[in-house]
Amino acid sequence: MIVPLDEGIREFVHDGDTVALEGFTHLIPVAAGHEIIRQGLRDLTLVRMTPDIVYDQMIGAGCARKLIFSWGGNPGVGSLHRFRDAIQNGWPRPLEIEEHSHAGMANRYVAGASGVPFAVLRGYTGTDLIAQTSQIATVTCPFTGEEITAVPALNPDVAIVHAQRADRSGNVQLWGITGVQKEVVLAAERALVTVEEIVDNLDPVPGQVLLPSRVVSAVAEVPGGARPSYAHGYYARSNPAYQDWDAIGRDREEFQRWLRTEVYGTARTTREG
Amino acid sequence: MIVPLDEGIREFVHDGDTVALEGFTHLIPVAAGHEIIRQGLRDLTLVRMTPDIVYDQMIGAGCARKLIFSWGGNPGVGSLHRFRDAIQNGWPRPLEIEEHSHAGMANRYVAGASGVPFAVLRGYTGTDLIAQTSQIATVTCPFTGEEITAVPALNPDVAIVHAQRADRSGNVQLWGITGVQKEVVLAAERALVTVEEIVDNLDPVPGQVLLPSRVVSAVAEVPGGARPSYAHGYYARSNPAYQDWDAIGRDREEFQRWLRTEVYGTARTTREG
Amino acid sequence: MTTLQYTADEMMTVTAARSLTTDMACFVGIGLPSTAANVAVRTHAPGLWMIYESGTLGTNPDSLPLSIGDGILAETADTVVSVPEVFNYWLQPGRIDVGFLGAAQIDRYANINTTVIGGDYSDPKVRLPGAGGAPEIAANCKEVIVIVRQSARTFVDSVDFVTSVGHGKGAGDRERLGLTGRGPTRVITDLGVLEPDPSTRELTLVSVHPGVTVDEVRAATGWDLRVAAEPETTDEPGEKELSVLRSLTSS
Amino acid sequence: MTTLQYTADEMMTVTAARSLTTDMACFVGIGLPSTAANVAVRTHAPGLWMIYESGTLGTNPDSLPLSIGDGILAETADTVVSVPEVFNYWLQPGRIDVGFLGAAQIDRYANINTTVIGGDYSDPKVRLPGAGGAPEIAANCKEVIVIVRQSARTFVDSVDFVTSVGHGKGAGDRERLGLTGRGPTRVITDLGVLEPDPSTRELTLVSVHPGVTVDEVRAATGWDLRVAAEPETTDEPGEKELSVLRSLTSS
Repeated sequence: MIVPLDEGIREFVHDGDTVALEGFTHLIPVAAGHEIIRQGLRDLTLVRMTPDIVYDQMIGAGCARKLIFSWGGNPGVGSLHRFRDAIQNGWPRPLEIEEHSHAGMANRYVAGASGVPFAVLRGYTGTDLIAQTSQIATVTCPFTGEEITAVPALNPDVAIVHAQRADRSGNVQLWGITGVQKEVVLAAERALVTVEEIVDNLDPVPGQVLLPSRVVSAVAEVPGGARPSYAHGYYARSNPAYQDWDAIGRDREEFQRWLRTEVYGTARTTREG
Repeated sequence: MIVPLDEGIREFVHDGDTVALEGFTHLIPVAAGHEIIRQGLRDLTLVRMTPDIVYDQMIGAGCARKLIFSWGGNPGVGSLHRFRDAIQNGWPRPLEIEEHSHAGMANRYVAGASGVPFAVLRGYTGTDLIAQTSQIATVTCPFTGEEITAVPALNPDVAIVHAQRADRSGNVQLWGITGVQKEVVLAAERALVTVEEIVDNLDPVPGQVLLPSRVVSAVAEVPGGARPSYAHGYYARSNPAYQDWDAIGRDREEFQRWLRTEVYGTARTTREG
Repeated sequence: MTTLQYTADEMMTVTAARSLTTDMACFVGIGLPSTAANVAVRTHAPGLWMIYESGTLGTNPDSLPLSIGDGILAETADTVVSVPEVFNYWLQPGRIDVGFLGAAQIDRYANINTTVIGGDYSDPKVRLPGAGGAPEIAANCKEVIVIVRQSARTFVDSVDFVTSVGHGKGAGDRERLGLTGRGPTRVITDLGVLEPDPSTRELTLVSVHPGVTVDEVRAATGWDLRVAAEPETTDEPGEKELSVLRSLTSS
Repeated sequence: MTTLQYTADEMMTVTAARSLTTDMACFVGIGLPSTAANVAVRTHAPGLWMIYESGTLGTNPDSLPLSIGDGILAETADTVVSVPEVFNYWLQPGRIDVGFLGAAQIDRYANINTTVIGGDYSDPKVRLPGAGGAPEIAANCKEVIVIVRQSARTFVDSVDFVTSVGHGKGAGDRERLGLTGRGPTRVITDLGVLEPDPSTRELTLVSVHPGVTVDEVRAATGWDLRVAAEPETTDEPGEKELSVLRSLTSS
């Protein structure tokens, strides 16, 4: 249940898997993403509402075949250059994309977590998103006759999230902005959670989401595992790291240098920060 | 925003309304139900997942024309005799019923709170409930072709819930078992909340549900307003009161005597207990 | 071996408790199912993960709750979630190993009625509380165990109203209806244990409780009851099981 | 009256802030919208109820957040809900009075593009971040206010990709599409204020900022811009507005 991060990734993430590393600005599982790069995983379908710099890094490192997302950018800074290079130039390999809105993605996870094949929402109508994917459709309400948008359930092979704490049985506790983490864990076949710390008792915290150990495949203790994003109550977001990424991500050479020194050249335990 | 209970009922509940007094065993708005009886409201469509003794009392007092529900009983005791007398003998007036499962009712509130016309679920299939109401149907998943159950949104005219606390702006805080209270308040056109106490600041409590004042029409301070059910952190459930109800509810005369002394004969402020 | 004194209800509850194992997640109905699950947790299944439909996940009450929403359930739970969440995120996707249900009527194919008895729906002889969470528990748990006292009035050839689907009209019906769980796998009564026949899904007596005869069970069944070639005799309640059960029910 | 020095961006932000009133609920996008909403709260609209799409309801940060999910938003919120909840329970049913959006391209009918510019979708000249919450904010808020710097490159006759629907192809389109909100009611730029014509829904210049000419606005618009018969001149930023704005942006 409690495993080192490298073992967790090795056991639960495989080439070709659909993998969702979620985190809505907060608690982004960055260390887990770097371990995926380090292990050289390939042909992943990466899923995330808000792919930011860790997805840029995984795409640039060649892990991804496809990206399912609703907002891909470097928050507060600008574009993701590895993402753009993959889409526009196929470097280092072509990247297929499937694009949604936040409401659409959130409802896809909800349907996935709920064990139903689709969800309905008031969304997408009139937009050009509809023409770009078969994963947006309509259904007619059997009571009112109204036509309404439908999106299919999203059930990743693996969900990876970061949380503040877990206990020794693998119950996981997170708080602050908790995004879609509960939904993605419940929607996925397997779930790997990195945490700031493992404790004896999870004292209740206002606003907490608790993920019972039954729905968690493994927990890895990775202090700082969300850096440069933040962990509410533990450390703040490093805005300079997001700003610095712009120059690194913009240039293939610079990026590869970064990969060598910051990912491939580091052991799991010294990689934070 | 903050009103006496009788004013709140007078302003927000009208003859013929669809009214949902929710509370899943915990925090049942009993005092509000008694005030509805006292004001002689008529032709209500009462909605609740678990109508228990306060609905038995409202039905017996002749407030209801129709009941929409999923489990009608005296928890841990047995049947609701006023409910049965109304269905089987039309006393004091005929009671139309529309019957669901808990999952169906919960999803009807969710759809109502979400502003969509229906919700889908894996439910009802093969049961005889389907034949008894037009409010259960099927839709076909546009992605998988699977046929799945649909239930229509439920949007009461008024939701009434009881909570532990509110602040002076009308923000409401409840915790413990919070049931479908958030959903019914968000699904309803108007929402009236009775609370144990009004405080200056709502200090966060683990597991809390907060209902922002924007979605609350009015708050009434009614200490003990959930008795004989319970308010987590304030008082326990009176199991004897539920047991005693069996004998009172079983007999029309006894029930009318109870109505006279315990409801009509009491002012709002002395009615608890 | 001492001979312990016990009632038929105690035999039933202990037998039901034994159906649960420590690694299971169990959706617990109030009454007999709740008592049995709480006995299991205190004897051979300390890890049993109990869910009540009020939204208490992984609860471990120190006394028997009287309703599915007692405060003690919330206080001792791993987490408390909303009622929509317990049904949509936890029950519906088939995360729960076993659903524990009671019944007012049960039929040959373990279909359950808790709605109306006699007359017709709009003018019944007896109006019961209705469905509650049972239809979806019966549909979506990996398996269902029913606990119910046995009599010819309760065990009827065909229920007056199908509140919760067991095996429908027999083999293949659950699949045809698209029900994801396996449905009732055991019906535990105060007389014995019935299980669906593997090929026809008709309830079959597989075990009788000590001191009960097969004929007594037949007499308490409203149809021509199938009986296994060699029905077992249920093991008597053990000392620990009885003392745990009694400490729970006397409290 | 002293003459205050201010930039065009400050004029734009202050004008946007003035569109909000103290009793509104506002769904706030990051960047210019967030700055404007936070100015409004600190000046004339102390009761403004701000929602960010990360799930922070009724938040009141003491400094400007840099992303829609900063910790300060959670710490100062009335409550923090999940992302599915903020979209399904709060935005979708039309509870939010005004949605505050930015744009990479905007067209004659206030349709917004934040997806791709140039080329086609699969081989674009510029790949932008995409939709985020904008399509449903544009669809479901009671009204939408757009804040965007004006240039002929940004204000195009027809957007390359409709990420978020404004008024479609003109009057009646939102109703035809079943969009519940009124759509964009104001577009506030660094040059002036545009509003949809009540009958055609085409964006019309109704106000120019002090020192800006109508011809300058026309030159910064990629279509033949309609201009109101007598466009107003926007009120200059007041001293308090400017000092609040500057204390926010310098922090």
